[in-house]
Formats: sequence, structure tokens, C-alpha cells
Amino acid sequence: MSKNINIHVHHLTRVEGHGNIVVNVTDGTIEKCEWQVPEAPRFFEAMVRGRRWDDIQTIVSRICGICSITHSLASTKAVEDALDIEVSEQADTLRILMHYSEQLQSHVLHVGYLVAPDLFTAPSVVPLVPKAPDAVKTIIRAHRVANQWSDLLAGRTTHPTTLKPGGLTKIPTEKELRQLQETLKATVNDLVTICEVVLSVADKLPNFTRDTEYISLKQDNPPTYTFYHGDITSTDCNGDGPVHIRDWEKVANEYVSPQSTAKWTRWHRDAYAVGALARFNNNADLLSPLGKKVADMFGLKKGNCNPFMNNIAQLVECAHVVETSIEMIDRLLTNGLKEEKISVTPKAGRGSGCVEAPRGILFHTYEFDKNGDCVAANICIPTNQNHANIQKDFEAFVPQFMDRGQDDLRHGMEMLVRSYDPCISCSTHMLNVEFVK
Amino acid sequence: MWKLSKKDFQKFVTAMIGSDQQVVGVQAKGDRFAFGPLEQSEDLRLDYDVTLLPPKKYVLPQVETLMTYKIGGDYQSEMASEKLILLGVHPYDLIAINQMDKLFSQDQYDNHYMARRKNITMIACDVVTPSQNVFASSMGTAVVTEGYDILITEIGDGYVLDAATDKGKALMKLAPDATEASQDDLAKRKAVQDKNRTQLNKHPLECKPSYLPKLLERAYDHPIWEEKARTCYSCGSCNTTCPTCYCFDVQDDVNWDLATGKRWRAWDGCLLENFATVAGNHNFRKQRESRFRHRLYRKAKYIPEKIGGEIACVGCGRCITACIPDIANPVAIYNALLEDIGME
Amino acid sequence: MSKPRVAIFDFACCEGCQLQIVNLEEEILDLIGVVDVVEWREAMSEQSQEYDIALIEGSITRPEDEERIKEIRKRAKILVALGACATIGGVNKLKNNFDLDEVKTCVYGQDAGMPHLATGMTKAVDEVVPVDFKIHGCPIDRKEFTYVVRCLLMGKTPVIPDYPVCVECKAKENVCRWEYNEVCLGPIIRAGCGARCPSTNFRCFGCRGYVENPNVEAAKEVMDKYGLTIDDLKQKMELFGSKQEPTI
Amino acid sequence: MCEGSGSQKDIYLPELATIRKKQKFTRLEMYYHVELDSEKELGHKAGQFVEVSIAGIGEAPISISSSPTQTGFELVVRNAGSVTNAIHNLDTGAKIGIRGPFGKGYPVDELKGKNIVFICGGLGLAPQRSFINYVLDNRDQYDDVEILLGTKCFEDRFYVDEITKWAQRSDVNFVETLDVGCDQWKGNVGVVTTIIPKVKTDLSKAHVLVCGPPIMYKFVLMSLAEAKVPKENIFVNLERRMKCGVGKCGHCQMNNQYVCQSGPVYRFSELGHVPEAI
Ligand SMILES: Cc1cc2nc3c(=O)[nH]c(=O)nc-3n(C[C@H](O)[C@H](O)[C@H](O)COP(=O)(O)OP(=O)(O)OC[C@H]3O[C@@H](n4cnc5c(N)ncnc54)[C@H](O)[C@@H]3O)c2cc1C
Ligand code: SF4
Ligand code: SF4
Ligand code: SF4
Repeated sequence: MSKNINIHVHHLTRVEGHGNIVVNVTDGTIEKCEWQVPEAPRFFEAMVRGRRWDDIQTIVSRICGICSITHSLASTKAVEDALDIEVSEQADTLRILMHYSEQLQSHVLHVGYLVAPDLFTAPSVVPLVPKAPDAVKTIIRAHRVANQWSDLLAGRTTHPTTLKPGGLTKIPTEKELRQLQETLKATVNDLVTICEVVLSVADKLPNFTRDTEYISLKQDNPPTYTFYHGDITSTDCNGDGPVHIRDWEKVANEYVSPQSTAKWTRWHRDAYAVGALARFNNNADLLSPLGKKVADMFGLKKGNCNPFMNNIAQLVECAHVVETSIEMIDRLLTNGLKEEKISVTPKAGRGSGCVEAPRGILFHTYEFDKNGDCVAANICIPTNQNHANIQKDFEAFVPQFMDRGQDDLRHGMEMLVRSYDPCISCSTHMLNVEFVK
Repeated sequence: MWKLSKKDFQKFVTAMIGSDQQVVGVQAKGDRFAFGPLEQSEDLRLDYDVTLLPPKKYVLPQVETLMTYKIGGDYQSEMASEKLILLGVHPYDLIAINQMDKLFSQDQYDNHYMARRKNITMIACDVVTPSQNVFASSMGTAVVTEGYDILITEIGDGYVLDAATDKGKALMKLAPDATEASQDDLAKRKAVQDKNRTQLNKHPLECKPSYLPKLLERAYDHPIWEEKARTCYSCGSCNTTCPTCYCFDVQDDVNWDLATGKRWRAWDGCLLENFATVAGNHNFRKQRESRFRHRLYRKAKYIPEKIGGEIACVGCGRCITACIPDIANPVAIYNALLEDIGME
Repeated sequence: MSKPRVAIFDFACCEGCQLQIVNLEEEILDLIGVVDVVEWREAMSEQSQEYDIALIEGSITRPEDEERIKEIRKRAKILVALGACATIGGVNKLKNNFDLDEVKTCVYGQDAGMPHLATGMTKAVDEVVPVDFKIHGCPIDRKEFTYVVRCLLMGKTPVIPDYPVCVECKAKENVCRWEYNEVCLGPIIRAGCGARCPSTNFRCFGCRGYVENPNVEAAKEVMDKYGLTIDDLKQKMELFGSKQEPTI
Repeated sequence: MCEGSGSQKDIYLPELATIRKKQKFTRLEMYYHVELDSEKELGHKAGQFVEVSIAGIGEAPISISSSPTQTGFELVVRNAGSVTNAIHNLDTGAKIGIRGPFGKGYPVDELKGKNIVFICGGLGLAPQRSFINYVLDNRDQYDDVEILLGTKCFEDRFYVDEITKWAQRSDVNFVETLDVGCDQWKGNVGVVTTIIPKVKTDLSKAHVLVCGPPIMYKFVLMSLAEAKVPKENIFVNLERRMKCGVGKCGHCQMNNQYVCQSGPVYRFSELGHVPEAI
């Protein structure tokens, strides 16, 4: 086997956004091993300046098409925090329900369409259609359910139109919620099928572990496997308590890397990871019964440090959000749905919103002047927080898997990046934030 | 003439919903009203003021498949076959449908429209709550005397029902509790209608509607068209919401097999910029004012010439509400013309 | 006849429009039954240099991207701009309201000078190369997308509305947002979305771009009637219409 | 409610027809000879039109270019958009859908015994030819016949063989002009109004039939007014957007006139109350 390796993956496929993999090994010595992010920067934080409080969501939703609901929720929460706007319990529950639809949509898309081809050694899902039509159709069906679910709660599947600081512009009818609940109940079986299909090829996931820090939200009151409320925690937080979301900048510690148009982050160590596995590692005890069952199926346990298992943690979460939503709908229906009027008076203020995107924790902060016009913004997206960790994984992965030859190594590294479910087009943002006081 | 108490009327509606016909009735939509499939009698709101869209959407659907085909030929007509009870149509809206019936059956008989129309059992109801912009009294459309199978009038404790056709009478079988209306009931019914004849009039027209064609005869080059149309968005809201507008577009689309497809028609509006554009981008009604004027002329001159003088504006006031720059009000225009060029 | 080869490319964008293609769900099987998708980085690893139809998502923001889109244009028989970023520049154009160096410093601070962070004015695709068809919207409407694709396969020019959103909004029986004194851009924005936003009680913010001949003067005049200012209108028009005709 | 018999035919449903002959005329125009599959004759009058239907693409109104005196019917189609482009792609033997004939056509009988002057601009020759050929087939029923034809350039001329024959006939005064001259062209150069003076008959007593692109009418009608042609004796053939052809869709309406029903041929004097016409 050759001791020379030269990998240059320009624009990695089956991920959202543009990333490159570069590896040079000469005579067994690693000369270069890099994860690069050349995505065209879009400068959202600069662009929102001067825009009004009620336009922020519309703009920043466009950071990412795949997690647009998450960006919309984070920004809306941030605006509400800044402008001291209260949200009713009903609106809060409906938003969480909306958020779950995106978790399911994004996870099914990722595992089913983007990762599955790797496990079945196909270049894409297209050749799988004739090979495993039933499996593909099951995946499509689950994906469709997730999208119809977002359609109902968010107004559409991508870039929500029902979110407004203070609540929701439109709520579903009780009949629609009941129908959704029926659909979700019917989807449980499909999810189990998908898990079984993935389990049958799970041995294709490389056995690779690297100890790192896992960061996610944590909610104690009531204890919840949270995506939406709570504070920031980490597997390295040994009793030094969760960090309030307004202080997220102290967690992210962003810096510019010459390898990337997106900024990188670090907290207790050189790098940390966010995403489904991070949430699992911090909150696994709070999973729904079906979520726990799926974890058991794959032998996934708290403290897992195999980045490839993030794919499995996503399946666990699919089960969890569907099962939990069925309950949430019961609660909504028991309380009865009420039309709510929203009224907002702009004022000066600064606020933060933090929610879990499917691919990890997401932070938004805005500052407004007295007219409610935005004067400063800072956004830190999950994929950026994973970039440094991916680089560290590469540095550990290459020596370990180099012997398998260039093609296998390249494929392994591609899979490794994909397992983070990166969403690179979210890139861009601010360093040395200086808020106008 | 029949009489039903409010409670028995609810039973009647429930029985209709339980019948083999689909029932479409007026229901609340937010703080407004709209026609839609009725699932339970409690949802019916016969006290509504005006619906967002007129019931024309059930006689001339927004999109209607005319035919299916195989590429290369073999065209198959598609005709409506579903039976429908349309419940709660206001007199002015029914008069608009009566006009449309004439227009779609005269000259060239449109059997897509007519098939659908014949499948409808039309239950009209007299107005209880005048809407913010209604002027039916001015147009002589506040009360209707034909075109319905049943006409319902609320008289305090109950309803008087006039089953005018065989279809209507057959439907009354679903209301076994109906009693013959008394003289007193009929008098109350007449009072409701007499009141509506004069009271549905938020924008009084300063002339008889029958004079409008003559008025417009002399107003073609009047500056008012340009004045008003200056702020016209050409958004066609005045067309879309109007019960007497019926222009349509025809389009094709194929199925994914690229071997079969369908042709449908869909609502169109003469206010829209390219309504009269032909190949080569020549637009025969390019100016906003010429489109704006055309609508008013169609309402009060051109269509009347086709249907025996009836004015094709029934005074529902929807265009007034729908027009953001507030220029579409027909009465405002007619009255301004009357003031400026007078009666002859 | 062999199936037309379709390639999908992305530039600066959120990839939400590509996601709408994925979101066709079962219908995507119909789609791949009649076209060969030969390149689609977001969803597949296959790549190709040859294609008949290129679908372009995203706006052009860097010199290297201009070169790339020109290369794609050379190879494609038909080039379709997919979504607001590609058709009108999308929200990305908000950037053009600022000084570019200042924008970079705002986001990257003292590192703004690093070469890989270079950026230029945001351009819609047709500001760089000729575009044959546009599929509007942010994101695109799935129905409209499939309709346009079928039209292209049939060799027919798709009929895309050139009338305002109000047409579809009124047909949906929405109560007009203006009745709540909200600045809805529906009257000057191209329909085709089925009035998605107003149908969920959210004002139209203009993602499909202006109709060919919008009456902006009328828009200005009505502001008074609703107790609003021209600046309120301008703010909303800039969201998706920055540095784009007509401006106020 | 107006009752009508349920068995009436679907006015929107095309009948199948077959392209029997196809010939490229110019860069943009193609000629077709079409026969109904029912083997019935269309039974049209000169000046009427049909709706040509291409399943999957749509419909377009196209004038019948042939005289009612022959079997089948002829169309000249300019590639101007989706439907017309699809028609151009069809070969002999292909099926098309036909509805019609629609419209009123020329006052064939009224003009008998009269002097007739045809003024055709570009594609306007196609519909006029239906009447020209009728007149030539029944030459003895009409008095003087004169044909003025204006075409943009040499390459755009069509029905060339036929017009060459018209030019050779002694019982017809045929005058042709090109907007733009060229080496191959030895004849008149200038827009069609420039050859109006070449009409031999007394225009003020003639019946003049005009058909051409929208802008042509204004200028030709001005010249005819100068030549004192009574408005009653002028007939114009108008184009409008049409979606149904049967007086329902509203697109072809100009003031109170539905072109698909009362046109496309109009007596100019009757357009006095139709300001939108010209
Ligand atoms: C009575 C009558 C007789 C006719 N006779 C003939 C004839 O003999 N021969 C002949 O070739 N033609 C004839 N025409 C014209 C012919 O009908 C049109 O050229 C044809 O309908 C074009 O249809 P299409 O589908 O090919 O083009 P389309 O694809 O419908 O349109 C072509 C072009 O028109 C413009 N256009 C159309 N609709 C719109 C719109 N909504 N908005 C903006 N622009 C639009 C666009 O620029 C477009 O590129 C006749 C028309 C009439 C009314
Ligand atoms: S509703 Fe008003 S603005 Fe819209 S087209 Fe009609 S007149 Fe013009
Ligand atoms: S013109 Fe206006 S008032 Fe008259 S019927 Fe139409 S919408 Fe109603
Ligand atoms: S809500 Fe907007 S799109 Fe709808 S009618 Fe009003 S202005 Fe038009």
C-alpha cells in the first residue's frame, strides 16, 4: 500500500453548503490535513442593521433553508427578550410543536437521503430507488409527514410565515391538530422500520472515538429533553452550573480560522461538538420511552464519543419528537385553542435567543434602538461550532485509517463530515461584538 | 310558504348535511364570513353581512378542468356531477348568478357551467345584517323573486321558507316540522323585505340604475377615469371579489408521464395588466385608466346590452372593501359623473 | 428521445430552494423518471460536465463565482434561475445598502482583510449571464417548480403570473393585511405563490419580486390613508428589493 | 334559470383533424393543409377563424386562409409563442384539435357586383386570401378586383407562386411593395400606404378590405379617408387576445364587441362606437 496520499475533495457532496477536505501524506507523514469552508459569506449580522424588529425573522430565516424554523425561533425569542414581550403558554407549546417538525424533517432528510447512500455504498439515494423501493418510500413518507407538519404550524415547510414576536399569526384548528396527531401515530411504525433498516447496515459506521466536549441546552424546570428552553450546558461542566443563554458568547469564544469563511469556536478545550449526540450525551435520561428504545436498539449510551453515532442519535430524536408531540397535542386539545391578539410596542433593548437546531445549539443576539430598529446582531450557528471539532477529528482519524488506502480514507472522512450534518451555508458572523450602549 | 322555528330549522340543516348532497353554507372566517362546506348546523351563520367571496365560486370555480386528453389528441370533456346545496345566498348574489346563467347559456351554450349550475339546489336568504358597503337598495337587488329553490326569511322567532321549485319542494321533505306560514308570518316577511328594499344602502346612487347605460354613453372621455386610475394597482381585487365578473383564462398542463394532461379555466380579471396582451407584446388595453374604465362599462353598459338591460353590478359593495386605494366604488364614480355631466 | 440532463448548482443562498425539490417527496420519483439529474451536490455525489438544463440557486457575490456561472452558462442549453437569490438577489442584496468593507469589518472584525473573506456586490444571476427562465420565490413554490419543469420538457414557455399577489390572496378569501394597517407588498409583487404569507396572516414581503409595471406611486399615496409613512413602505420594500427597481 | 338541453355539445372540446400538407413559407411562417378526421367540411365563410388546439400546450386562434370553395382548409401560422411553435414542430400526418369556424367573416354576398380593393400587410394576407380566392373562383360575380400587398422584406413574402399568378392575371390589379428593398427585389419599396395611389378604380366608390398588424390600420385608414372612401365601404380584420372563441372569456372584448363573435371582420362605419377597436 502506498505511503502517499493526496486527497482534495472540492465541494463535498450531500451536505448543505460548501466544504473541502484536503489531506497530503508523503512517505507516511501527514503534511496537511484540513477541513476547509469556502462557502460564500453572506454577512447577515451586518445586513440586519437598520431593519425593524418585525423584519428580523424574515431576514435571518434565510440563513439556512434546512433549519429555517430554528433560526426563526431563535431570532424571535431574541427579539422578545430584547423588547420584553411575553408569549402565552399556548403559543409556546405550538412553537415547540413547530420546532419538532423541523427536527424530524431535517433528521430524516439527513439520515435517509444523505447518509443512507454511504451505508449502502451508493453515490446517492437515486440508485437506491430500484434497489430498495420500500425503504426509500418509507423514508419519503416520514419526510412528507414532517413537512406537512411544518406546513400546518409554520405556514410552510421552509421559512415560516406564522411566527411573530409575541406569538403566532395563525394557529391550526383543533380538527387539523387532531388529524396531525393521527398522522404522527401512524408514523411511529415507519420510524421503527427506518431504524431497523439503518440497524441492518450500522456496522458500516466506522468504529472511531475521540473524547471531546459536548455542548447543548439543558432544561431543569420541568426536566425536559429540550430543544427550545433552558440554559447552556456541557459534558465538561463539572458542577460549575449551566450558563445563561444571554452569556453564550462566553461559551462560543469565536475566532477566525484561515481555513474557513465561517468562524470557529472553543470552550473548555480546543474544540467542542454540538448536535444530536451532544444533546443525547447531556440529556439522554429525559428521552421518551420510544426514544430510549431506539437508543437501546443501537446500544447507544450516554458518554458516547463516536462522532458517527450522531446519525443514530438523530434517529433517537426522531422517535422522541414524534412521541412527545402526540402528547403535546393531547394537552393542547384538552386546554382548547384560543385565538390570541398580539400587540407589541417597540423599545430599546438587547436580547438573546437560543434553541437547538437539528444539527446543534444555535445562538442569536440583537440590540434595538428606541424605535425598534436593529443596531447590532450576533449569530453563532451550530455548524460553525462543529468546524474545529471536525478538524480535530480529522487529525485523529487520518493516522488511524490511513492504512486503508486513499479511497477508503477519503470516503471515511466524507462520512465523518456528513455525520455532523453540517449546514455550511449558515456561515458568517461577527467577532469582537461591540454593542452600542 | 312554510314556517320553521329556529330549533326546527337547525334540524332541517342537520338533515340536509346528512343527505347525499354536499351542503355549502356561510360560516365565520375570523371576523368575516365565507361560504364553505358545512359540517354541522351550528356553524351556519345566516345573520352574516357579506361573504369575502361571492358564491360564484361554486357556479364558476376558481379553477375548473374542462377536459383531459392524450398528447396528440383524444380530448375528453370533464363535467361536474356532484350535487350541491348552496345555503344562505343573499338576494344580490343570487341576482348575479341569475345573470351569469343567462350569459353562459345564451349564444353558445356552456355546458360545463350549466351542468354545475343544474346540480345546485339554491337556498337564498334575505339579508339580516347590512354590510359596511352594501348598496343593493340602489341597484334594486336587495330582494330577489326568482332563481332560488328555497328563499329563507328570518322573522324574529323563526324562518319563513318559500319553496319555489320542485327541487325546493322536494328538499322540504327533510323538514317534517314545517307548518304552513300564517298571514302574520307573511306580513313579517314582507316587512323584512320592504325594509331591505330601502335600507341596504350605504352608498346611495343618485339615479335609477336603468339610467346608467345612458350616463356612460356620454362619459367615455371623462377625466374621472384617469383621475381614479392614477392610484390603481391593477391588482384585480375588484374583479376577483365581484359576483358578476366571470372572465376566465384557459391553460394546459401535462402529467408527469408527459403523455396525458388537462386543460382548465381559471378566473381572470380585466383590470390585470396583460388581460388584452397578444403575441408580440401588443397590449390592446395598456393604460391603467382604460382597464379601469372597462370594468365599469362592462358592469353598467356592455353586459346590460347582452342581458336585456339588467345592470351587472348588484351593489354588494365587495369591490369597495377590497380596493386598497379606495377608487373602485362604482357609486362614487356614477354620482360624480352625474354631478358633472348631469342627466340628459 | 433520451431524457434531458439536469444539473443543479448553488451559489450564495440558504439552499432552501433545493430543499423544495427534495420536498417534492413521492413526486421526485416522477421527476427522475423523466429527467436525468446528473449533478446535484446537496443530494448526490454524482457529477457531470454535460447537461441540457442548469438550475441555478443563489446569488453571485464573488469574482470566482462569476467565472463559475459563466462556465455553467456555456455548457447549458437552458439556464433557469431558481428562487429569489438567483432571480432578484434575495435578502443577500441587503448587503448592497452598505459599504462593503464596512460590512466585512462588521462581521469579521480585524480579520476582515483575510483573502478568503473577499466579497463583492450581490448580483442576481441575470446580472451576470443571460437567464432563460425564472422560478420566483423564497423559497420556490413546489407546484410552480414542477409545472415549469414540465413546460420545459414540453418545449413550452411556462405561464408565470405578471399580476399582483392580491389576485391569489383575494381568491383565498383572506382579509387584507391593510385592514390591520400592516404594510403588505401584495399589490406590487408578482403572484404565483398562492399568497402563502397573507394566507397565514403575514404580510407579503416581496420575495417574488415586483410585477413588470408596479404602481409604486399608488403605494406611496395610500400610506397616509392607513396612518403609515413612506419610510414604513421603504423599509418593507428593501427586504427583498434592495437596489432593485423600482426604489423609493 | 335558463334551461338548455343536456345533450348539447361541449363548446370547448376540439375535434380531431390531420395535417395533410406542410410547407415552410418564411423564417417565421409555415403553411398547413388540414382535414377534419370526421371527413366533414369545416363549412366556413371567408374571413372566419378556427381555434387550433395542441394538447398539452394550449389553443391559438388562426384565420382560415383558404377559400370555402376547396376541400379541407389551409392555415398560415407564424411562430409567435408556445402554441404556434408547437404547431411548427408538427409534421404531415400529425393530429391537431380544431374548434370552429368562429366569427362572422366577410360580407361575401353584399360585395357581389362591387369593386373590391384588398389591402394586406404581412401576415394579413393569410386571412384575406380566403376571400381573394373566393372572389377569383367566382370572378364573374364581382366587378374590379385589386390587391395591394405590403411585406417587410423579400424573405418574408409567402404564397409567392400564387401571388405571381395573381400578378399575371389581366382581371386583377395586383400591386406589391416591400418596406425594405434589396437586390433581388425590383418592385416598389415603401410601406403599404405608398402604393394606395396605384389603385386604378375610383376608391371613393370601391369597397376596401384591410388586414394587417395593429399599427398598419391607423395609417391605411387615414389614407383611405383622404381618398374619400366611405366608412361603410371599408372592412377591417382585427386581432385580439382570445381564450375561448365563443364569447365567454372576455379577452377579445373591445368596448361592447366580442371580436370572436361579431368580428374579426368589421365594417369600419360600425366601429364608430367602438373606440377601442383601432
Ligand atoms: C382572429 C385571429 C386570427 C388570427 N390568425 C392568425 C393566423 O392566421 N396566423 C397566425 O400565425 N396567427 C394568427 N393569429 C394570432 C395568433 O392567434 C397568435 O399569434 C397566437 O395566439 C399566439 O399564441 P402562442 O401560444 O403561440 O403564443 P403565446 O405563447 O401565448 O404568446 C406569445 C407571446 O405573446 C405575448 N403574450 C401572450 N400572452 C401574454 C401575457 N399574458 N402577458 C404578456 N405577454 C403575453 C408574449 O410576448 C409571448 O411571448 C390570429 C389571432 C386572432 C385573434
Ligand atoms: S381593486 Fe382597486 S386598485 Fe385593484 S385593480 Fe381594482 S380599482 Fe385598481
Ligand atoms: S361592481 Fe362592486 S359592488 Fe358591484 S357587484 Fe361587483 S363587487 Fe359588487
Ligand atoms: S393582504 Fe396583501 S396580498 Fe392580500 S389583498 Fe391585501 S395587500 Fe393584497
